[in-house]
Amino acid sequence: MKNYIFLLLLFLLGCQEKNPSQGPKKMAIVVSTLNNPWFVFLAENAAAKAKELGYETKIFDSQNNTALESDHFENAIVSGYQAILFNPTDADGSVVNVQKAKDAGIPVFCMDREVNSPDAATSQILSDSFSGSVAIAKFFVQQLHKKGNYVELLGLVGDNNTWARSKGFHSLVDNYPDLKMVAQQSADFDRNKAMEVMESILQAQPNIDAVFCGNDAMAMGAYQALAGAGKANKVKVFGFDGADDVVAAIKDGKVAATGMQFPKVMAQMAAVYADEYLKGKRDFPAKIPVAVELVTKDNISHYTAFGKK
Amino acid sequence: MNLIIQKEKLYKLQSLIALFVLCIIISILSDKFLTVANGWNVLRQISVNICISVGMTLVVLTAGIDLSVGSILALCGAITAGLLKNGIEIPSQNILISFTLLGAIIVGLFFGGILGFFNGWVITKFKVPPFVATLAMLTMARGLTMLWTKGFPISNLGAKFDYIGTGWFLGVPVPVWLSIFVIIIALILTTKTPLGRYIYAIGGNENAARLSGIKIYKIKLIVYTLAGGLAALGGLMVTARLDSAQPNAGTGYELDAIAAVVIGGTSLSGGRGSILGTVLGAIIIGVLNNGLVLLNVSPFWQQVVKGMVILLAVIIDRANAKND
Amino acid sequence: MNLIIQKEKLYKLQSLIALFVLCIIISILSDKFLTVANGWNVLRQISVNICISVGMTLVVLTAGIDLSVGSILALCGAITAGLLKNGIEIPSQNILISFTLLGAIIVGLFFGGILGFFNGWVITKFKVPPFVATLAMLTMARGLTMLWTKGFPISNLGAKFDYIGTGWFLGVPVPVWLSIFVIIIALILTTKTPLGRYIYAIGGNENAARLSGIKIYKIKLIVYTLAGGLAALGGLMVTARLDSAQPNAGTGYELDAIAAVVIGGTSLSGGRGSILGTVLGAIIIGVLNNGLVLLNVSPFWQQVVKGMVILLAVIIDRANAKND
Amino acid sequence: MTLSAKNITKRFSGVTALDAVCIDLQAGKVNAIIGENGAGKSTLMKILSGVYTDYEGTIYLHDKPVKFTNTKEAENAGIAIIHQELNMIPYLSVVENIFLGREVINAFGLLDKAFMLKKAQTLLQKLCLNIDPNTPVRNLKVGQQQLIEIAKALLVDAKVIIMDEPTSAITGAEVDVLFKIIDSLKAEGKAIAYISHKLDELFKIADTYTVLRDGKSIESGEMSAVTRDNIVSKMVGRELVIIPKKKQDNNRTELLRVNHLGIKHESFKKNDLLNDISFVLHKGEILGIFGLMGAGRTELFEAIFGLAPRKVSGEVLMEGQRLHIHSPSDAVKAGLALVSEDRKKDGIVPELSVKQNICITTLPDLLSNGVLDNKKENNLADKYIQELRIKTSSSDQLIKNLSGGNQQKAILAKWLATKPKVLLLDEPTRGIDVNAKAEIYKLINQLAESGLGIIMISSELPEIFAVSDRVIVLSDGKVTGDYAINDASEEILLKAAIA
Ligand SMILES: Nc1ncnc2c1ncn2[C@@H]1O[C@H](COP(=O)(O)OP(=O)(O)OP(=O)(O)O)[C@@H](O)[C@H]1O
Ligand SMILES: Nc1ncnc2c1ncn2[C@@H]1O[C@H](COP(=O)(O)OP(=O)(O)OP(=O)(O)O)[C@@H](O)[C@H]1O
Ligand SMILES: O[C@@H]1[C@H](O)[C@H](O)CO[C@H]1O
Ligand SMILES: [Mg+2]
Ligand SMILES: [Mg+2]
Repeated sequence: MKNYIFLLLLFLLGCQEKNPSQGPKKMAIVVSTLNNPWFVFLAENAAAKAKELGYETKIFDSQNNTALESDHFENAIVSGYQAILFNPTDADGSVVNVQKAKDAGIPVFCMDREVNSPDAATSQILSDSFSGSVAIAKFFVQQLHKKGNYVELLGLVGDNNTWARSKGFHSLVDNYPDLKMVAQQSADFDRNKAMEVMESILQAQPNIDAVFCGNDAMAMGAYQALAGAGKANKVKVFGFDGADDVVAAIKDGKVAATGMQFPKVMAQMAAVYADEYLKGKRDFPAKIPVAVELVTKDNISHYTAFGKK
Repeated sequence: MNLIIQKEKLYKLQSLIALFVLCIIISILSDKFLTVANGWNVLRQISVNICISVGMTLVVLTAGIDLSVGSILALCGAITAGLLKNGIEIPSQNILISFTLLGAIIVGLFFGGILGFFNGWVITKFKVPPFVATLAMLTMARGLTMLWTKGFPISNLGAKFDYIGTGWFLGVPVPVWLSIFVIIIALILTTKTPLGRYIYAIGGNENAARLSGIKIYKIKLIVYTLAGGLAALGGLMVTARLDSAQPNAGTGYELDAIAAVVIGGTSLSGGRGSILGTVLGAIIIGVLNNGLVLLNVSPFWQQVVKGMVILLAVIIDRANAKND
Repeated sequence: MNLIIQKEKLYKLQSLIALFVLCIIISILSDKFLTVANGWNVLRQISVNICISVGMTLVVLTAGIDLSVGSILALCGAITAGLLKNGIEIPSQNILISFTLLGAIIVGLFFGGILGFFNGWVITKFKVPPFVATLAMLTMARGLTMLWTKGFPISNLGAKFDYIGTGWFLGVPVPVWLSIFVIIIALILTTKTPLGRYIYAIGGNENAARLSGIKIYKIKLIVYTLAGGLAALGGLMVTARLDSAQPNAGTGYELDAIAAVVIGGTSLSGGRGSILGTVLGAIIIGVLNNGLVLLNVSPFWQQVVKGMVILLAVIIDRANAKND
Repeated sequence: MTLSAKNITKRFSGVTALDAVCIDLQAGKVNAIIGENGAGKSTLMKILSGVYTDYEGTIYLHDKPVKFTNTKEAENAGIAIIHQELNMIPYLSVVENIFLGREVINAFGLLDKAFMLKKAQTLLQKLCLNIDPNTPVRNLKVGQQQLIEIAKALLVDAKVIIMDEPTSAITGAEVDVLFKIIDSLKAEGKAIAYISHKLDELFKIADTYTVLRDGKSIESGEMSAVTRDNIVSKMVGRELVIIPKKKQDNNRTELLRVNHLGIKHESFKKNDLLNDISFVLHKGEILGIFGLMGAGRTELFEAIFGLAPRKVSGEVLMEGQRLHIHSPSDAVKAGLALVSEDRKKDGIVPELSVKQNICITTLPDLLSNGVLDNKKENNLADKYIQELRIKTSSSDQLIKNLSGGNQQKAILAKWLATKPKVLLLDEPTRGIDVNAKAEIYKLINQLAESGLGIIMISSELPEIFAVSDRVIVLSDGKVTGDYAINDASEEILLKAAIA
């Protein structure tokens, strides 16, 4: 036993501060999850841009867990990253993490999602999910001629984008009493789950006119369930994201509309800002909203997956 | 199936009571439940879980567990989809190997078997507890899936392939045929072959089985390989249904499979249980998921209700098991 | 700690070897690893897992398992946060009960104990296998969390509360103090009290323990209650650290906790293992997570490497275990 | 020589279980392997049958050296073994257990269940075992399971058959059946190694003997050339002191009274497991309970000890007070102690040390300042290790590493530590060597003298006569005899047992 205690002491004593070595310039990219292609795309674009600007990069996957995100921030701070390009897991839960970086003198640039703090982040480049959903809702109302039965598929119920989108949508649609939501279920942003849930909903609600989905993966799943039930032509599907599957589906008239987000734009902007910051610039706009654009069959020719052509 | 003789095992089918109660309650609350269309719907939806759960049953009967099935499902689905869509490129040689449908499917299934075999190898060779060995595989296979797909889905795999997931044959959905096939093979294996007998024996008393000259490591290798292969089959079915291999497919499926196994009366300490019980367990879970959506239970309440029903199903099952 | 006498259990600490190898490799590859700041990082990061894993160790020693710890963590964190922030409103009476810091904390911890007690009750009273009972609780507690939070985080809980997660006391982070406290209590409990001995006895041979006059159900109730309470403590720490209760906090934590327990040499079939082993297991996992980040391993590869290292750690551990 | 083993040495961590042991087994002969608990008998047999593969020395089979790497190889070479410990798969049926590892398959590679069933029925008939071959073995009594173990060994066409305490759980008629079978095996020219602590059996069945002591082979010879006392002194290495039974006084006060105790069988078609059992146990009295296998003796204990609470009728009184026992912990509190019949299943906690097993019943008494006091634990354990002469390398040794007999003593110790008023012993000397047996008898007598009431189930008549003051006979769940020991004879008891 004595040996073990000795070794343990050795380990603890070994923890001595070494001089922070003057290594290469490094940027950390912390994203809420990589378990979803949208965020992979965001992270990779941020990394690519940073690399182009001469930085070493590393992508941290928070796995939708603010506590793990917290670990990542601590580890990033300790290992000498000069800036953090950040896709927060949660608007509130991520504040302390950003604050921690700020206190350590490391600038944080938020991408896509915001943190609820006016000054913790150096700048926030945000996808406006709420307004985007309002835009989709407008089109939705118009397509259904203010009347009909619809289904809503929510994302992960503990996720703030889920609610930003749902609230944006309902803020408009709920003003039309003849638009009736006959089922509201969660499909966890997941294509397979969306298909299975939709299949079951179709048994209970054979007469629906539209499905509003919190993201495009769910929109594709819902579409497949409808197609399997022979109802694809009758029921309009609305998504959110602008993923390649859905862009193609809109072209083919399978999906009615999606809210196009611009992950590449946001990621690149964040990387450029961070670079400028490190070169001495200090005045950045606290918030830069990046509009979510309504994409339908009419304007699809201007768009490609996750962005404009 | 000479079940009449196997009275001993029949009492496991007590979960039938739970299933009936469930069905009656749901059909009182919703007139859409007891329809042919919904019946197929439920059966098609559970077919993936049945494939996985059957493999899981074999593993659990040996007193093991396999947490890696969900990840193996994702990886193998992605492998088949990738091969089908892009083949393998060897850039240095400027060669592109493309795959036929059958070729890609076989490679996918084979890979599932390999991963399962690796589980079994680690468990038998290094005496790593199955929980840990397959937990490690859960992580590794998920990582490999991400590496193979680069985090993006592989879609548009062609109607022929999609037939596995969406087709109908003789009025029955193809995935249902596949799961029936899996069930029958597994039934024969567990009740009619020495291998099946050994699986029960190992779970019942590994020491005694060893002393009877049974090659424990061999049986376990086979069982984990089968579990891996069946997870891969599940992966093909999911991928074909969605016409897309999702990198995060199958997340959490291991828990659904284990739930089916246990609700079906198979003991997690091994040696006791049956394939038919597991099938019943999977049906109970499927009916429950379906019912909650049919009744439009709010997503918040769904989890609470689901947990309670699983608990009740098992309590009813245990209360009715005369033996024990 | 009279560990010297307990030679029997020493061989479990073989995982120290795995830990050392790991530390040496990482510190060769990264000069950031062996720094004071990083040391505190690692310790603070594992403190939640330590709380949960200690409870899990007790459960596993009785040959049980607790899959619900992650959900209980989330629910109890949310309960304390909610009470602290909003109190309880009884609209019909137009009453608002508000809570003091201590009150809210006690209610949160108490609730964790209650949920754990419920697990134990279902397991002992209805003979539901622990895997199923706690799987059901995993689902139910998550649902209750969603209902309580309505899916939204509860934030801005005040500096006093946050001290539990972010404060320093005598140069050591508060969560580290808390986990040290938990470890010491658990060490005393397992090695120095009848309760601890009974826990081992039940896991080793439940029949023999019952015949020896041990009240199995009582011990199990206590153990699951403790596991629930410790998960709640973990929940307070996570919530305080983030100044925010996240509805989906703790997802998957049960697997990390079980991994720590098993890497630490505790047998999942019960009766064998130790708290110190678990602590080592948790440190190994923490160091690994930290190291993978410091070494700039890409996130996809991280999962692959993590799986492999867990496997290797357990293999080294098993190879060195002289007994057995 | 069919089989001969030369200079076999086997070490476990710390223990040399076998030290250059030699043994010969001849065709058509039964060789008795004799030795105290822990002498190394089972270890040697496990080496011969391929269970342990890492040992020194050489085994010759038909004069050719062999080295088995697993049990299958040994079996294929013609060596069958009945292990001392039961090796059953509890949830598999009797047939399935008998054919485990040697299943018969048909042309399609599927199990030929009909054939196996028929074959199993023949075997069971041969063993006079009247049970349904499709019953799961966990529903069988220990004794019946032991017969199944014998059936397993008979299934193999072996040249060498090793029987490690095949009769530890069976009695009378079953033993006679076994001996008949052994006779016919001998006639077929098989070589048989036979281990038993029931010395009388050895004189009936064995041709030659080999004595092991402390892992060494002490002597071999013809059985006809030795007497019981010779053998015992060779085993023990010294003369055995037989303790004369103390005559007890007559002013007896009532301790335990059992009134109209009954247990209903779960399926109402069958007879009650126990039916209207009444008796009285006095202070300082040793009450023997005799009966054939399945007579309901174990059930009686279970009913008293709170192990079958819901189905029990009748009442139990301790010192005139009615007891309300719903669980073993109630029973322990009431001053009862039960040494159960299956020590592996119900007795030991294998992963705990000898000390921890001994102390498990009295932990609340071993505290100082609210925590367990190591010194107190050590004192308690050491006291009983000495008193009962438990053979263990230290009190910290895991109990699973002890020989069966020593495990039994440790279990006895854990109950004595509770200072019970009434001690229930279910086959307390099963698998225990003569010397240890004598010690246990002495102990039982001492305990009785100190005022304890003792009820002892035994299937061995000599044991009943050696210790009891009074004997009750059970048959089919009913009391069929109640005698003072001086009024009883073997004939009377056996007659009552089959009544
Ligand atoms: N796995 C093991 N590890 C350590 N020691 C062991 C092990 N198995 C047996 N021993 C020791 O080896 C010795 C011989 O044991 P064995 O079981 O062969 O005795 P035995 O003669 O069969 O006794 P019994 O009559 O009680 O069955 C004993 O001292 C025992 O404690
Ligand atoms: N688990 C069981 N299932 C069905 N019947 C049982 C079970 N256990 C015991 N029995 C029956 O109960 C009766 C009494 O059994 P009990 O164990 O009391 O006998 P016993 O006299 O102690 O015999 P033994 O000497 O073998 O221990 C027997 O007829 C037996 O077949
Ligand atoms: O924008 C992203 C994607 O739409 C994803 O599908 C769900 O989470 C959102 O934050
Ligand atoms: Mg022996
Ligand atoms: Mg008995």
